Amino acid sequence: MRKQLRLSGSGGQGVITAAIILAEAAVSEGKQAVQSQSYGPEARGGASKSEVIIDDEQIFHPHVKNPDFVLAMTQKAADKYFADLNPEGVLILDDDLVPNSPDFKNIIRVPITKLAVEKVGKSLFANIVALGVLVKVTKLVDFETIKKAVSHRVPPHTIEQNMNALQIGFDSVD
Amino acid sequence: MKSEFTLKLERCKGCGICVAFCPKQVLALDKLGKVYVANHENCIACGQCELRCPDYAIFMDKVKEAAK
Amino acid sequence: MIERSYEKFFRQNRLPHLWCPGCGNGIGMKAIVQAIEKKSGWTQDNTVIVSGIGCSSRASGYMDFDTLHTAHGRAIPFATGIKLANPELNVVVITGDGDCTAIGGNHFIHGCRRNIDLTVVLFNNNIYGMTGGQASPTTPLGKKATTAPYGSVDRPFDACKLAEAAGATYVARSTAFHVQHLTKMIEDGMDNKGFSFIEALVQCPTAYGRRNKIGEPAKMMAWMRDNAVMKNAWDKLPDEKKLEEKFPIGLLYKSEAEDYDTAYSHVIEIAGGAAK
Amino acid sequence: MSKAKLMQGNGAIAEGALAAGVRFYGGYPITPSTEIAEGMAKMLPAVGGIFMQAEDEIAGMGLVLGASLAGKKVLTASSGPGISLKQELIGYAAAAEIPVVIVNVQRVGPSTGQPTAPSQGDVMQARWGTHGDHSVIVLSPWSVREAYDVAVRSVNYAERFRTPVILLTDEIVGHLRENVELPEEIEIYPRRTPKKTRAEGYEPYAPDDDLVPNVANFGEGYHIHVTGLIHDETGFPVGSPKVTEDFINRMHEKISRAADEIIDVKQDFMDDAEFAVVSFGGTARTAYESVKNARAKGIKVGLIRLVTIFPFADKILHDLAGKLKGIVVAELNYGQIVHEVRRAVEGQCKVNLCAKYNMQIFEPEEIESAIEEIVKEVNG
Repeated sequence: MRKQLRLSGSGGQGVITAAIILAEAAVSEGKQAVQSQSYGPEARGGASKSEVIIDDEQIFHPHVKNPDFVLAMTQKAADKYFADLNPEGVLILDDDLVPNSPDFKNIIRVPITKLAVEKVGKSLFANIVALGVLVKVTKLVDFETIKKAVSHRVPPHTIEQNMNALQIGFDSVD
Repeated sequence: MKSEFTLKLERCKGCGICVAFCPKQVLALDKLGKVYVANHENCIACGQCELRCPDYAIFMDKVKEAAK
Repeated sequence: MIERSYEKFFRQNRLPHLWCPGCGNGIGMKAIVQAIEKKSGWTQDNTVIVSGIGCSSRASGYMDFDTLHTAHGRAIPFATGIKLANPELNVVVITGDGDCTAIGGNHFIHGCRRNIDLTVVLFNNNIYGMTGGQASPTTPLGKKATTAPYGSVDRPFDACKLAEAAGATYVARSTAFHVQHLTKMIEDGMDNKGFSFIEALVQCPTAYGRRNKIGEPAKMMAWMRDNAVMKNAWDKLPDEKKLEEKFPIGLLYKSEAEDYDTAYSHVIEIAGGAAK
Repeated sequence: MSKAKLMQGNGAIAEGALAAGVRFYGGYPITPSTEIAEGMAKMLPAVGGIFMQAEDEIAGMGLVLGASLAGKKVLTASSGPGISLKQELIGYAAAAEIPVVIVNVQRVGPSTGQPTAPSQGDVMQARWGTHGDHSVIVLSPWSVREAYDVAVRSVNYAERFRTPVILLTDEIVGHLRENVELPEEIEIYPRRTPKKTRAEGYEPYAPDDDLVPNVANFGEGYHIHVTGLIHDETGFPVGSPKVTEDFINRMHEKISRAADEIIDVKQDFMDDAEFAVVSFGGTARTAYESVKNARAKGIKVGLIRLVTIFPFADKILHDLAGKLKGIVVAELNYGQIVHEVRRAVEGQCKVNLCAKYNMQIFEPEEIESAIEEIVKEVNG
């Protein structure tokens, strides 16, 4: 059942946190997961990429080869990372931040950041909205599991907003 | 005598500090460069020699006249 | 003769020490053990002597305590580790001008900044003695060294000002001539719970005095006698009289601040590790 | 619900060190090792331990060596540029026989290099980084769980052999998060203690039967002297050819004598192997996939994975090479361990290097190609 995901954007959008939470959720359901990341020469700003592999079996090579799902939160990330997508995979794009869709069969456009700003109140929640989208699209973990994983990670006083963000993301796609 | 000297000559390196700071020229260096008490009768038991000896080679104890 | 009580603080089988005839380090080392002797609660079992590398730092080997002869410039980090790992220990650092203000300069200022409860005694002889007389950060302008054969053009540090500016809570200076005063300065530094810095000017007749034609060890000490001005008198001295080679000795600076051990004990408390 | 949790390699190292009894950390932050310092800063005071952020890498080493002498089990961590600075006092720890664990989360060098990119370019530095003929133990984990185990072992070895131990990991493992289930109990090697009193003529550097001295902690009344100068059993410096030679011999022999125990080499698919990949650390994960893929193509290849890098597994590799036609050494550098492998193999079989040093980790196909290449070269 090996599934490979790549979450990409620019530093500060929270794609690494989102990937960690997704991996944590998978682990809590008894699955195997590895999460790795890369960024520019410094730890802040610049391009940001995080990968998650989820499997029933032990995972050795930790990097994603042909991802089944790519989330791109910037145009640059979308252009760079759709190329090695599994042809049957899905490319999820932030509707506003990625104006030009790459030439790929299965694209889902969601106004992730806009939803975070308008419905949750801050762009800060874009990564959690994105996580809601990913859970719905990938069907890799249960929605209840991801809720728990998010609430373990975020500051207690923001749990409500984060749950809201998750739900908005989850409901934004069919 | 107001004082009694103890010299640990194996420690003395003959630097001359005790000789130089003795206000009464009591001490001197011998031919081998070690300290010796040259004019004991002049000693006023001030202890400057012991105080500044960097090699802990010279010790001056005050002697009560009555003890003589 | 009555055996001097401070002699028990020396490793007798290692004396006489290796310092040159007339070297001031021996005077400084005796001042330290005499200060320790006066401190109630300081014993040979609960006091650690830490030194760096250089002539000054050979002192640790002669002193009958747990002693640590570290690497060049690194005495303060080692001492800090010891103090934090076991705050019950009294930790004395013996360092030299090259050790403390050149290669160990960064550790020195950060030790001051953190106000670690150490007593740091700097034997300042203005030169790298052990290696034959290279210039140090305290070599005065114009003085000669093997690496400054035409006279040093590097502006020297005032280690006491450096310590004060960096946050040390006790800063004092004395000289090898002023033995009792030096002992008192060290003793008072040991009383301070925090970073205490005592600069002891010591003569290096071999590598500094001779090259700079200052003459015999006693002459170098006479120079200390003639140029050192007690702090109280120094403060009253008009600027035009603070001339040439004159310098203040005594307690130069003191302040109150929480020492690092105490500060970190609050961290342990907050983190819930106090009972452990 | 599973008992496993997602944990990062660097975090597992901090957890393992803590579990093994480390109660003092001194260090300077540097990518990609910083999470270890951050973990220790949080966890140590909670168990009454001490974390100090040093003014520089050298001070970080000085702090932990001082604390170790005062009786604490200690850890420091860094990466390339910082490890270079620490070398001075790594040598001090070897000479003065002070237990200390130094973690190196390798990144691309030389110099500032590529701070966030993985590399395994510090292998020979780990062995010979400081000056002189020093002793050292170097261990390298391939997974987050193994990072925990190796951290425990490193602390135990440091204490047991009174030597610096370098936990040589890489950005791959250090930053990787995966599911781990930590053991409930671990074995802990306690600080060695003097077997004689002062009155009985205790000498801090007199070796025990295993050639390791039982150096007293400071503050226990032994009045020991510790120095980085070559010293005799009393701990005091001696300028004698014999003492110097004996000391250097003992420093090496205390480890080489226990080498069989320290050396940990994992073998996969080796029973009928004609070829093997030798690898370590994060690269071995990829090599494992490559070997599996090559096996699926009918190549009889196995994986030899070095958990202990130094002391080097000379004998194991020598014996295995006798049964093999070729070895591919896969390492994320310009070629370092390959020289050790060739030395150990002594020409019994072909040894090829599969190197990479462009910031990217290996892809399984790359090591597979190297396997196919050596098969072709040998079998024609």
